[in-house]
Amino acid sequence: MDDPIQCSTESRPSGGGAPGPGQALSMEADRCRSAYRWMVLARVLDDKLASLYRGGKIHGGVFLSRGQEALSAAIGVALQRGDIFAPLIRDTAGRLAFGETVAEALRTCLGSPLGPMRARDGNVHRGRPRDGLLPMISHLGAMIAVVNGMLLARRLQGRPGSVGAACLGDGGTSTGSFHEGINQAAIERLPLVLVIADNQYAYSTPTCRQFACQSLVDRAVGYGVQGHLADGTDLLECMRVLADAVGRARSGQGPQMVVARLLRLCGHGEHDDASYVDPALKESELGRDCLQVAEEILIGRGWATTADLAGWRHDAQAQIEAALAEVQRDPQPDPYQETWTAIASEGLRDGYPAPPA
Amino acid sequence: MDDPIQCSTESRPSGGGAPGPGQALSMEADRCRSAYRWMVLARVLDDKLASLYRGGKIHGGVFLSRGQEALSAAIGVALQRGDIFAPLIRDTAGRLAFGETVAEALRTCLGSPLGPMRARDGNVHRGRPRDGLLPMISHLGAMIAVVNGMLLARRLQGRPGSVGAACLGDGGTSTGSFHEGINQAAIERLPLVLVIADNQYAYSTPTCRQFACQSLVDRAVGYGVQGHLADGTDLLECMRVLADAVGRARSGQGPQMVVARLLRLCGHGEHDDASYVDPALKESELGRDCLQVAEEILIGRGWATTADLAGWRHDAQAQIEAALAEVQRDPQPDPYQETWTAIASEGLRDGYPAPPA
Amino acid sequence: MSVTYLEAIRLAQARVLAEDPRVFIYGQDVGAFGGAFKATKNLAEQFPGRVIDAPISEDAIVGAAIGAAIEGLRPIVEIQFADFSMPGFNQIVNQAATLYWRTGVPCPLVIRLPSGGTSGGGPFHSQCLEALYAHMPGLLVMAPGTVEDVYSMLIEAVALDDPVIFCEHKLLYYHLKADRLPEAALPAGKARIARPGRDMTLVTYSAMVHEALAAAEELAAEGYQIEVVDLRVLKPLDTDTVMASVARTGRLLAVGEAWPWGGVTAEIVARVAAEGLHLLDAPPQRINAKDTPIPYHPNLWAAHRPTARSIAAAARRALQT
Amino acid sequence: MSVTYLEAIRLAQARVLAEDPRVFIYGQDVGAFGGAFKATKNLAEQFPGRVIDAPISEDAIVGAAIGAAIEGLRPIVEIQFADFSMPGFNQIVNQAATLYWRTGVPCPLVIRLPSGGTSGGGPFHSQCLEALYAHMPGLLVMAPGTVEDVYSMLIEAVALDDPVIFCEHKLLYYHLKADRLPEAALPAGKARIARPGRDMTLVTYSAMVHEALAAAEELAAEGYQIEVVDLRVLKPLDTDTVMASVARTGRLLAVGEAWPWGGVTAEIVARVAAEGLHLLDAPPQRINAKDTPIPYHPNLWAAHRPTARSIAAAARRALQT
Ligand SMILES: Cc1ncc(C[n+]2csc(CCOP(=O)(O)OP(=O)(O)O)c2C)c(N)n1
Ligand SMILES: Cc1ncc(C[n+]2csc(CCOP(=O)(O)OP(=O)(O)O)c2C)c(N)n1
Ligand SMILES: [Mg+2]
Ligand SMILES: [Mg+2]
Repeated sequence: MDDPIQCSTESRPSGGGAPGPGQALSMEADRCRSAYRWMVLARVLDDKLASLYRGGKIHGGVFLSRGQEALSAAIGVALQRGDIFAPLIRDTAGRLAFGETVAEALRTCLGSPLGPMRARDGNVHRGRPRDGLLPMISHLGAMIAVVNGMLLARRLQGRPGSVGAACLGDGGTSTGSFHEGINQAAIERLPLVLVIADNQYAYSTPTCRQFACQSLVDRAVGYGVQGHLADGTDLLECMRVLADAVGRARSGQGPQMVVARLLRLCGHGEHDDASYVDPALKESELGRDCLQVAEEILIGRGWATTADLAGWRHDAQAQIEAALAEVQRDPQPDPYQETWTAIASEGLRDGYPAPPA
Repeated sequence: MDDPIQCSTESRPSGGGAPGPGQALSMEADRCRSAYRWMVLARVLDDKLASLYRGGKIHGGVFLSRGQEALSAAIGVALQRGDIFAPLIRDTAGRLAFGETVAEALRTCLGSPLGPMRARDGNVHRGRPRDGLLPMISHLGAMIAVVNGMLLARRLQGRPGSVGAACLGDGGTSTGSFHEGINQAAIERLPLVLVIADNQYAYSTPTCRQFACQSLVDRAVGYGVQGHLADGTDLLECMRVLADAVGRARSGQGPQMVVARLLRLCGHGEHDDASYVDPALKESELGRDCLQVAEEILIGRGWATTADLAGWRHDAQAQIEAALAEVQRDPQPDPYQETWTAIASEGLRDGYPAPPA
Repeated sequence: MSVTYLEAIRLAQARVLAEDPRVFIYGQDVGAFGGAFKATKNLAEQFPGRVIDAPISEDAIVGAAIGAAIEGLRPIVEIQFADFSMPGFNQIVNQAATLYWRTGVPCPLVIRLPSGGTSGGGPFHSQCLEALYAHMPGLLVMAPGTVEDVYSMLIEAVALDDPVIFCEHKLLYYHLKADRLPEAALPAGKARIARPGRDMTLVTYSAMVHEALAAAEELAAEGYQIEVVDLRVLKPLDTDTVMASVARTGRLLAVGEAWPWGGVTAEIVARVAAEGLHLLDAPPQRINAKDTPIPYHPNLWAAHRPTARSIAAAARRALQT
Repeated sequence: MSVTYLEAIRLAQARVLAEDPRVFIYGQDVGAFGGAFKATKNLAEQFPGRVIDAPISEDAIVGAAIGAAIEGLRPIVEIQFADFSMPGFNQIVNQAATLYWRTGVPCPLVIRLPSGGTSGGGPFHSQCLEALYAHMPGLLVMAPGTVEDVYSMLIEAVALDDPVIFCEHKLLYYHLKADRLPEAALPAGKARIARPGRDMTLVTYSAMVHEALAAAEELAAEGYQIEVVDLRVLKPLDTDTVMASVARTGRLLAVGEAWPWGGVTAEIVARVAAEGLHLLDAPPQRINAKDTPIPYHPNLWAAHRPTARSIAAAARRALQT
């Protein structure tokens, strides 16, 4: 979404240093400040999740976005209300920018029955399909065709104009679903933006064991779609490329494939120390922390002061603590309150096993 | 195989006009004559299958190769003994050239228990895995990874040097299996030659509903494999391109993708009148019958006389009639002789249902 | 007028397309060509833009149908042969089947699976995969065995809010005929007594209904009155109707064309044994296809699946215990 | 020394790699990293070139394993979670499972599926898919429930000429321990009496063996002697051992962690009812996971699958009929 304030009051990073008097900021600066604040909110939320995990408060795994906030936020801010977004595991920033609230993220991770997944599904598997925010299933690549179907439906219903973004990792590009999905979008010329975060590893597997092409963007031509490369550590570049890709999709140029190169700056999940990551990569340009890079941009261009940055971070922390305090008062899910049926049609629930006496 | 005589005595087209005295033929001419004879044998065999089908002698479907003999034969003659071949539905010519006998083709189609599939599987689902000739399953794209695994095994076993060819149609390229298979081969740098017969239709579906790229060969770069285009109606070009691709694979240059453009000159199966085929395509260069084109080449270059052609066709007919006469004496499969188990391990066959009393 | 099973499928689709603007059809060759079996013949012409040819991408076909369902449409997916639903299996069982439970958003879509053996079909064009789908939570599984049912159940399937696996039987496509289409229909989820009897209950579905009826006829000549229950819907199973029948007859033979291990017949026998043991005068029995892939040659194929003859033989044995 | 279930898997693989040059391992992150669960830790180092990292391509992973098996190798495929075998399902059930029957060429390969729920695993990291595989002809399905069995059965699986679906249970990985590895083992295909008793037979497998044993213990305090049968192998099913047990006890409760419709429990009850009706003093019963996806939150997860407590409650009800 262009403006975080519009997307959701609950999730809006509140307060923050306004530009000083007489210092009218360009639209670009505004957008960048806004995107950066989503990044900070995501980073602080991720840090909180990591600490909750270490404290044994989260069941199962925790998967963080560290190093991918610039790319992810850029997607979120490039989309508009009414668009469709199918994030993947490292899209905390994009989710928030698209309209997910901190509370729903926390509720899902903590297994609250008041979260969107009602404690039935957890961690990154969260969303609100009716609001265009798709809750990923784990099987990589599987969300792309679902976005296609939503876009196709809108075309059939005579409601064009929206764009669907789907995210994938370098590893996810090896799935048959990726191929079938992007090809389907190309055939139907759907306004799909497929964003591939090439973060050099799929769990422990380096990209050389995942593909043999020079760059994943070389795949675009084989589908007849437009391809775009971005430096995933550079917020401004991510924003420019994503805005361009989303704009092209919206204006009827068909599917767009964006490949951003970056490095995962954390383990695959919080259980993983990522000791397999090549130190040379960490030292390289790819290993830059996109949050720091964004701060340098903001400061360097005079779009924010260090006080602004500190204030925003403080705001993010306050927002997350407030949400956490609220969420921690949520009830636990009660198995006796569950309907224990996966079928919507009332009369058609299978009678076996009979409900416990 | 380079020389039909080597590949299998049974399937060798017998007799045929040798070059006249003093008329030493070049190696190219020899190869072309040989490939052409496989084409004729395939065409005549297909015609026989069609007539058996119309006569109600064949159960289920019959799928013909008409229009694809040049490409298919070119694959068969480019491979060597000990190579691997995973043909698809329109590879009668390549199968024969690779070493399948007319009798095994007929036995499979007629459901003889003496055929390689023992009446359990039929029509194009035939082969001898141990001899490198894979019996396709119907699910398109599924054979590619199997060829990869065979090549990988040979590498692990220290038996390099062989090439594996897998065939696919334009429609088959839309499967996830195609993508996973070619990508896997690229990662492992296997000597795979993937041959795509872009015959403009998948059943009734034109290629514009199957992909949106200019040419399927544009996919090669996205996998980091070498791509080759061929005019599938031109035997000499097919032979040149296939020999080149197979040679590159064999010499360690990794997977090769060959895309040949042509037109299916028959229905999807013999039940289909193909009335949906665009007449303009039939009139175009793509609509040329590769068998006629090959004949023009042979005659035009003085590599064969019309008497040679007639003789070869006659020989093919004789060979097929002889095989058919033999096969028609085969017993019918007897359900009481069947073991009715899909499990090889003797002691581990499931006891239910108990064998009929 | 006489309507075939296949024609009934086509007419049901024409009707839902006409009556419900949310419906569209997606599948390989379903458009101008009218489908491999002609189940969508002329529909693309009659309903422009709503009968869409798909690439050979079963995973993406089902995925897109799910997306369309989320947006409020009612997709009907035609898989060319049930066997080719395997590459789309993941989307069906992990995405479509879990959506409502995970999110509360229903996923109304119908996946038509041309199922079952035909002579010469072979291992990959003959499968009956209903048990795979029924095992996974979140799906409804239908397997109509009559012209009337295939028509009314398909219409009903489209109206339901859940993903429905709709197993049509290819063997019935051209040969099974009815005089007219039904006006009223049994409610979904209700089994049907296809033939009343009092000596034994044959429980079955789809094409096997006709084999079972023929077996019952054969046994009638021997003085046995065999009741035949047509399940119609495999998930949920109408255990009540089965149990009531067994209560009348005291004997059960479950008949399925699918493979034995964990198939419909296992589920039926297990439920009857658990809830109706006291009703049984003899051990409940099952007859299924043999536990191998489906053979190509007609001789083998005919021996692989149950037939009127083998059903009658099994019933005879069970009647004598 | 004490060995965990997971360590036993690693040691079994180390042993077959050492003893059989035909063996290699293929799967995501199995190489230097040692696998998501560390079941292949150090193996890549010990057996250079024979423990191969795969791309996220389950269809091609299984496909390549089949090709390697044709060439005479003995691949072990590690699927990262059983749930992710669905994108490879087609190759497993249509290519691997049919090869021997179609061509006479065996397809010896082992597909390791880390199965079963763990608290917090959720719908896509917890599935028990054994019934799907057992339904399809041409596969052997193993589900060891002890450290000893997981070791000896994995070694045996590699030696067999058929494709084996090897369902390991994640809940047992770290917590289940044994003093030593077995020297001898029950033959494949034989069930095991895990606890003798005379009042009722609990038939189960994998992690549920331990829940069943705990339930039996609980009921022992109430004076019941419960026999627990550990199936070990799900296809083929060792019906003889089950039947002999039911002959002794007269009562059957089949327990499974998978979904109910067409699961192992249905198959067990159906077979016992068909072949051993006269042995039963009470209706045979089943207890399974609930028919929904597997929930994320521990409270819901614990209520979704059978536990010692719910098994004991079900057994108690059945004992009183
Ligand atoms: C089809 C499938 N196979 C395996 C997995 C297990 N898995 C989860 S995340 C992951 C690695 C993903 O790597 P990548 O796509 O590069 O995303 P990243 O984690 O780097 O963001 C794997 C193998 C899965 N989720 N889906
Ligand atoms: C996965 C899968 N889906 C559907 C089918 C049904 N089918 C068999 S052949 C065919 C068309 C194939 O077209 P193409 O790949 O272009 O090969 P061609 O017939 O043109 O040689 C289809 C859809 C199949 N075999 N496999
Ligand atoms: Mg990655
Ligand atoms: Mg084609």
